[in-house]
Amino acid sequence: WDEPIIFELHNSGERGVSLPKVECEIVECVGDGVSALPASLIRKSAPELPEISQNRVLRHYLRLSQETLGAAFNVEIGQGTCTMKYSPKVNEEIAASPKMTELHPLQDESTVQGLLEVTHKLDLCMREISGMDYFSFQPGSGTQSLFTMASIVRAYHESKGEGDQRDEIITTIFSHPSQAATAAVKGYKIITLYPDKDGFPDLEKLKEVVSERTAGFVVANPEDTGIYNTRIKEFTKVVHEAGGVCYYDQANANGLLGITRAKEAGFDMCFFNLHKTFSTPHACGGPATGALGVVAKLKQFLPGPIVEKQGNQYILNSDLKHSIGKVRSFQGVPQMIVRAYAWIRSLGAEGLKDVAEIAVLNNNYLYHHILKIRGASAPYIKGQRLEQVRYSWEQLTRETGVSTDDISRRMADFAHQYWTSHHPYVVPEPFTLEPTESTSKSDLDEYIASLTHIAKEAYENPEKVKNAPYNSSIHRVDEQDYFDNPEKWAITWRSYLKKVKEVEKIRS
Amino acid sequence: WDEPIIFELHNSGERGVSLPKVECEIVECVGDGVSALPASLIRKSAPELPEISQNRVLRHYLRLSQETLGAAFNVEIGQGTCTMKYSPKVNEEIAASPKMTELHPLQDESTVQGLLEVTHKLDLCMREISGMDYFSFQPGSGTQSLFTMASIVRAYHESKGEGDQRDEIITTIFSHPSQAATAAVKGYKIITLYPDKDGFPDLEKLKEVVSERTAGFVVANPEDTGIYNTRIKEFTKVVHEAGGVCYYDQANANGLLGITRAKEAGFDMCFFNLHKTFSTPHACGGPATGALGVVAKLKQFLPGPIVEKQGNQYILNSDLKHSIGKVRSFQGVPQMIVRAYAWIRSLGAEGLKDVAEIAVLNNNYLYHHILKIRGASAPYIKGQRLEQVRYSWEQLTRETGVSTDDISRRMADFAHQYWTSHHPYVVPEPFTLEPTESTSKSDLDEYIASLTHIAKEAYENPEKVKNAPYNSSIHRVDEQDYFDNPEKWAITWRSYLKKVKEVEKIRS
Amino acid sequence: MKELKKIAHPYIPNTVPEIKDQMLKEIGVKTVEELFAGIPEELHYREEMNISKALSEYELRRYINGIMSKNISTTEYLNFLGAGCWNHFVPAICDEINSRAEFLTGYAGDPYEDHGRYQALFEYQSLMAELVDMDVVNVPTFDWAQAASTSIRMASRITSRTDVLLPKTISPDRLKVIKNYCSPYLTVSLIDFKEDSGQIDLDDLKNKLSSNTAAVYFENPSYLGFLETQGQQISKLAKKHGAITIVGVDPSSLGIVEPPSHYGADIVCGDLQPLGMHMNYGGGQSGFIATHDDIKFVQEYPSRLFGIAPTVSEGEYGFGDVYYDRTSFAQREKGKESVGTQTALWGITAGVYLSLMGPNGMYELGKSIMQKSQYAMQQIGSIPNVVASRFESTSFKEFVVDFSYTGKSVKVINKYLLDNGIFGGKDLSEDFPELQQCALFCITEIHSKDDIDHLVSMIKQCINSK
Amino acid sequence: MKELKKIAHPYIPNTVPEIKDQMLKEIGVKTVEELFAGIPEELHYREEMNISKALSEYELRRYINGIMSKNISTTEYLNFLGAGCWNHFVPAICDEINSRAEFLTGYAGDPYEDHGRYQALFEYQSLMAELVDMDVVNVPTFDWAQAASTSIRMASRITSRTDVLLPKTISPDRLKVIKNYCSPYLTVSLIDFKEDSGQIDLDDLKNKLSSNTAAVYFENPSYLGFLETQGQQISKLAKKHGAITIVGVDPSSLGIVEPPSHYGADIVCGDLQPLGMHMNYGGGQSGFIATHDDIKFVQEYPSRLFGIAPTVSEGEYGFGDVYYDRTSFAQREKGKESVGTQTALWGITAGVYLSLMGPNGMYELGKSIMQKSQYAMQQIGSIPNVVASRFESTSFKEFVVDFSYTGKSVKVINKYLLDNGIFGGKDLSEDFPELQQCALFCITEIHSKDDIDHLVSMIKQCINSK
Repeated sequence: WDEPIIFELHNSGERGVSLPKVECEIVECVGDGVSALPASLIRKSAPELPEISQNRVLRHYLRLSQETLGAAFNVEIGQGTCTMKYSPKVNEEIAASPKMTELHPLQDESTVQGLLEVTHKLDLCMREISGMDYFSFQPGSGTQSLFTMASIVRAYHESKGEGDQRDEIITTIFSHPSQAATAAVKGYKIITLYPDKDGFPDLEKLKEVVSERTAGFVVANPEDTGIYNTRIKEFTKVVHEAGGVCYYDQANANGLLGITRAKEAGFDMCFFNLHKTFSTPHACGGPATGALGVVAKLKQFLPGPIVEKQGNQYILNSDLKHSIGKVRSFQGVPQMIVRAYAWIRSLGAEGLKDVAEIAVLNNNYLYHHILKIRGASAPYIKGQRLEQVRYSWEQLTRETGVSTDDISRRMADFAHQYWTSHHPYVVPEPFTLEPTESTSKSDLDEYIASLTHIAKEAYENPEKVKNAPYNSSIHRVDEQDYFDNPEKWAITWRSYLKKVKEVEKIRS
Repeated sequence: WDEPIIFELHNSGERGVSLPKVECEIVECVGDGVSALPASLIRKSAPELPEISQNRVLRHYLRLSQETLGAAFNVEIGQGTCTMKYSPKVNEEIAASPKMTELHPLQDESTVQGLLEVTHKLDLCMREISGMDYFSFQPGSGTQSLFTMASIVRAYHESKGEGDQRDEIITTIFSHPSQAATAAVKGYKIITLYPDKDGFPDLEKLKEVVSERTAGFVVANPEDTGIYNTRIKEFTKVVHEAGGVCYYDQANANGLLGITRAKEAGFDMCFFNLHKTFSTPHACGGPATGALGVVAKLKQFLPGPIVEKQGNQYILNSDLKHSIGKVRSFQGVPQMIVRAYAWIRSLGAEGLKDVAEIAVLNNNYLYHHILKIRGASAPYIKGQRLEQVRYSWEQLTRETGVSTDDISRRMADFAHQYWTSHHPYVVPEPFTLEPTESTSKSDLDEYIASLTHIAKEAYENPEKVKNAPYNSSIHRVDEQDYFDNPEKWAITWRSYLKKVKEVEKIRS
Repeated sequence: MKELKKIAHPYIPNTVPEIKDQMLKEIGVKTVEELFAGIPEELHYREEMNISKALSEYELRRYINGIMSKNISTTEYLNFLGAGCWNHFVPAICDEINSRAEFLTGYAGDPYEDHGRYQALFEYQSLMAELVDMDVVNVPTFDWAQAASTSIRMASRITSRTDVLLPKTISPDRLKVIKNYCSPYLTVSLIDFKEDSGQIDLDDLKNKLSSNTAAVYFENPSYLGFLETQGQQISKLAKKHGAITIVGVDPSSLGIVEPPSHYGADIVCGDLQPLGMHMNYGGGQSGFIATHDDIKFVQEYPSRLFGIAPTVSEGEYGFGDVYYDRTSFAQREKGKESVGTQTALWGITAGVYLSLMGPNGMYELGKSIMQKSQYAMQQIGSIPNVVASRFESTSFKEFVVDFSYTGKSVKVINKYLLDNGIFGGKDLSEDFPELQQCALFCITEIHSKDDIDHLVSMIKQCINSK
Repeated sequence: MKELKKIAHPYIPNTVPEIKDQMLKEIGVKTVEELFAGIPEELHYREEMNISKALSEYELRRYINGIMSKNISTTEYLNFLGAGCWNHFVPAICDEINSRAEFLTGYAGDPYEDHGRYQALFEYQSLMAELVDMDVVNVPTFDWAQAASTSIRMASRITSRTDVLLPKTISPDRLKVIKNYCSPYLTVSLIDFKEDSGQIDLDDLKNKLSSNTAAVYFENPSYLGFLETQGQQISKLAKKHGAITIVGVDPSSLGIVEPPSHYGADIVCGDLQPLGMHMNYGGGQSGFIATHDDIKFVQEYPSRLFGIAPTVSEGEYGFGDVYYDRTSFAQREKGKESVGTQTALWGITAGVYLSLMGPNGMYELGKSIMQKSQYAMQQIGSIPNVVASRFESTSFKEFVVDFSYTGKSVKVINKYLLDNGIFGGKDLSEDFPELQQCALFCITEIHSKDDIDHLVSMIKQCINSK
């Protein structure tokens, strides 16, 4: 499609949808309503929204949808760390019921017993999976979960009178950037551990940095490299001995279900992304839910309310003595709770373990084959990867000049997602692949074939790769500074009309 | 997408969906169930269906969906006679409710009062629109409606003892082929009237052919040329005087709503396609509904049951003395009744008239502009077109060698539907365009621009048009006799594997 | 801010007055009225139709949902009705695919615009072909009744004969459709069944077969639920008389039951509704027809048949209409019967269903239905004075329960069940005089043991109540 | 036919034993267990998780729908609750688009794979920008509370100050989020309101403003429903002290009410939920932030901001991240706050909503809400001893009803309403000690006159009952 910007579809007088009428009797009683407003607050000029008929609006967005390569459409391996798995349609159907969508968050508890029951049941499942004692589903994402945990760390130390003294949080470079960022928002100084030569976080370095200033230690395990820190229990022990709280970013939990748990590794808190490990759809980037679990001693610090069972009734318990308050309005994103619970129930304990095992098997199969591609490597220890791997094209770039960004654009031609990694590129020319349990062997083979083909191209005809894409919805974006020059960036259409068109006019 | 045939996705052992379990207690009671079958009836070899995981099945069909150019995605003008209009999403939402989808057709009447009420209310609306006295919604399409009407014609004459004597039905060449075909199925000899030089059915010819053998006269008006037979009342009068029944194919009713009615034109029966004029979605070709209306004297001939109101209750009335029996199982396709009623209520009497007026305005605007394209013409009378026009590329083909089929393939490159017409091509190199009320002026201009562009190409570079398509999902189908040679046609994958692959093997 | 100008209806963009005027001007016409000049004044409808004012989207939804909420659906009540429309499990993917805007609003585009539609329907034909083990399957027709009717007319054309034999146990609904479709030129006669077993009476069949018999049609399982075990004999008898054997089949049985092609059927037909279609008060029906790849048969299909062919690009497939010249689209009254909009979306959906199920799913489905329905028969049959099943033959999915010894009519029992949230079996008393106070119960894979036990206990309660 | 072999789980293709074995073999590993060798034995969980056996799709649907059916939704009861989550009309197109598999399962693809997602979000930004009449809008954050929190931190970074002033009438829920997000380094103080009007007490504001005030934040309409008319004065006062003015706004008001940028707001934030999102028990919330196109502001956004640029093909547009180096993705703890999955799908949906509504729809929406809520206030206020609204100021959509003179508590009244199928207004007694026995009622465009009249008569009944 060569679909215009929505504003270009404007036809004065057209209308996309009609609204319920206002009965004549009401108009007779109160008049036009608008003139009741204070004159200074009456809007003088209408917002310049486009006027478009319903059919055309629908056509526009349907076409844009087709230009979006959702996980349902491709062999979704390339967005490593994101755990792109199959989001079952039956769960969508269940979540689309008015019994879910048409609930107001302040309805009397007696009228939402079904939803509260599902929430509580999901809590019980999460406890089994993690070993934690209580869960809150209020956080709206992994990042917000990390922020919530940092908040709890602070509240915890404050409750012990050590709030000011403990002002450092330790993390690792191969953990998600949000770990560091959210702790910093909470006022913490960040200490980042770099890996040893095998890619493991360095226990000796940890011992060097812990002190009476240590508030907490946050880490993913496995990290974004897919390497599981075998000495994790020693890490948590060292931190605990220094008086710190250990909290666990379980964004990378897909290879661990039923295999190993946060509790036994010594963590005080952990969270899971329901939209990763528990299959709720990614929705172009939310809404989503982080399931945040804590050990018993931290329950009173949770954001409230939490759902509990009291006799045969489910209640919202807001009576949490040290609660950090709230991190998201109302009860978070409950429709994801329903989806995640449905997913768990469609697998059972055995199925969950299958998830972990197959995810790890798929990843190791992929790893095995990617390493055979000329120019590709996986830095750090050989093997020992769980559910994902951060690879490098360092050699290929050196030998051909083709970068990981070039390959990313070329992969679009093959209708594959391909993600490099978070900045900074600690691994040079990185790419991060995570096949979940949802991909079949044929899917993996297809993805491997595409990468192999492109690597071959890079050696034989590097320009071909560098000038990609060829088959995408659009051609290559003009290489200028449209995104970093304040004079030229345009974050809205109105801004574009003002700036860019103005510039063009002057030029021509 | 270059999506394989579904059988090629087979991986032995995979499975797309699981079924409800059979409880142990049941198994204990009855065993495996299968061995209760007579041995001769137990299937010996499993059907060779593919085994595919759910994610992959979904991906397959989602991709195929994207390779289908539905009316929601293009400026849907090119499938003339089909009245491709906007099917409002809210109607889909209403029809998808379990209160519709999960009803069994034999439920007690008391438990389907809502649906029966909607059916009756739609009947009342249809009566207003047509002037007829009773409606049945049993037929599953326009064609089945025509068949039903032919059946009623026969039953009617039989009831008067003239069943054998009256064995001819008269129709016109610009009416839909189904008119002739269904009457023939009902055993009638078909007499086809050809138009006069202006494209009107010829009243004199009609007078020549009516006789005591005339059972009925069936016609569309306007016909597929978009020309309205101004003397229609004289036609029906002539037929009535000969003792025949006049029935009206209102597939082309979109320009007539609130403008003129079947009753006043002298018809005894008519039908509307709910999937054309009344906006229910075409669904790749059904399920659909024909709304069949009759004058009072024909009520007893309708297929039963019909819905009637009795006091405050809605009932299914099967007590129709001369009923032809049934034409479709149960009550037809009730979910289309709900959609059509919703559509009517979203427009009201005034909106329905707007539909007709704008559909005709749009068509005349298009007509005006198409006639300006070099090589295009609209045979027969100048002007006087209602909601569609059958055009001709006769001149263009003569001057450039480019045929209407070539243009059809080239239009695919511009993501436009383009339909020629039913065979036989009475109009040479025909194409039939019908913009409904759903297209905006900009949409019309876009379609006109595409056709203008291609006509220009035909004169400047005819090979370009002849070798189209270039941007379609697939390339041009190999020009052989795969579809007409019994040795080579393959109507199923198994047949393809046997035949075509065998042939290829021999050849190579 | 100034008052609103008149705005267009959301569904009709060009009701914008300025655009309307502009268009009229461009085509040189003064008013829209002028465009209707071809309609004689006496035919102009000058009254206002008695149809209420337009409702906005929200009002519409609330209004119609309000009416529809008076219905009680089978998700609310326990349903044991079948009789041609069955309460099966519908995978969510089926709904996802058939509600995709592309398929929902597609129609009759060419292979280049609608490649996906062609492929999906070709795949449906191919999947169904495996299930019935035959090489040709059509793009679906309206329903089983139509499929049977057309099969019969195909047989009549092939044999140039006009008599057809049908079993007396056929669905009355279906029979009505067939009779009307066959009249006036085909003669339909019914074959007796054996009282104890319901099986076709072969003696009666022999008596009725003649040199003018175009086809023998029977069903497996029959409308009354039992399996016809004499398929082979019937088809042999038919063949002996030069008649064609047509078998109507419930495809949900074909994971475990032999397909009719294995016992001599020349034409197989039936309903796709069990394969992924919601019941929709009967709106989910969809008919299929299958034959061998024999030109004598293929040329008699009125339906569209999609075929596969290579494209000019190596390894790529395209699709098209096989032998289009048969059809009424091409030939009008000279074509084979007629073709038009039928139920293509249900064909696509059935393809999705079969792809999800695979051979193992279809096997499990059949097995589960057998187990659950046998259990139900056993339990219902153990209620004093209730006979289940009325026939000695093995049943699949449906079976006849005879209440005539209970002293209570089916009507009374069903009313009692209804009051207790159960849709009881279809009352056969009216349609089958020989089956007074019998009801046809349907058990599928969706019924749990609890559901069945609940039904049984309610029947007991009813019978024991006075 | 032989018995079934073990089959794979539909969601996990490679549970097929043969394939599993083949893969293990290919990578040279004997068992899957070996792949977990990196996990120390003591950490291996050897117990069985207490999670029930897998349910099939049909069982799952029936089981969970069974539990969820215990909920009573606002389509069943009449709802007058608002308080931050509002019962508006959701056009069917909004659901159609946000449930499209492409958008539903899209995530973080690049501009070439996900062109449509980028364009849809860029268009959302652009449409929202018109509504607030500002040039920069972010990809949505979690909710209004988060948007306000981030706006405040942006202001703090811009001004290098740490005090913020909030109105005492702020939503308690929102306040909790803001307080936690601002602690420990930002100081939050509340400004008094005038008892009769609810308006901000300008004297108190003046007293509290200082050279360390980073921002003054207020809401329009306020949490308690009335409009703040002193916007211009407040922003002037803030500016005088070098503080930034932040205004939280309900976008459903902006068709008729001046956008905050017109009375001096530097940052505007609020919730998108009214623009096409179902309430979802609070799961439909989505926060937006808007500013002028001033690099001082733009560089402080933590969010992604999509920009437009030409492609190498004439006339074609592409999209990308503006000033990506701000973000925590690029900078970790050095970035601006943090970014991650938030509520992008609701941003796309709000874009669809605004495209459907256009300026006239937004005007009508505002007008209709004003008319209906004024009517409701009039009718409720005419009940003896009931005061509506508690405040003298003009309200939009929500208003405070004071029951304290009726002798009945809000709790009792709401219980009565609940028993009669009505969700009454939010009880303010606990959160606002100065508003004992007051409740916040919400009226939107979906309420008909009948709905309102029914509410009024039920309140009357309750009050008259003993």
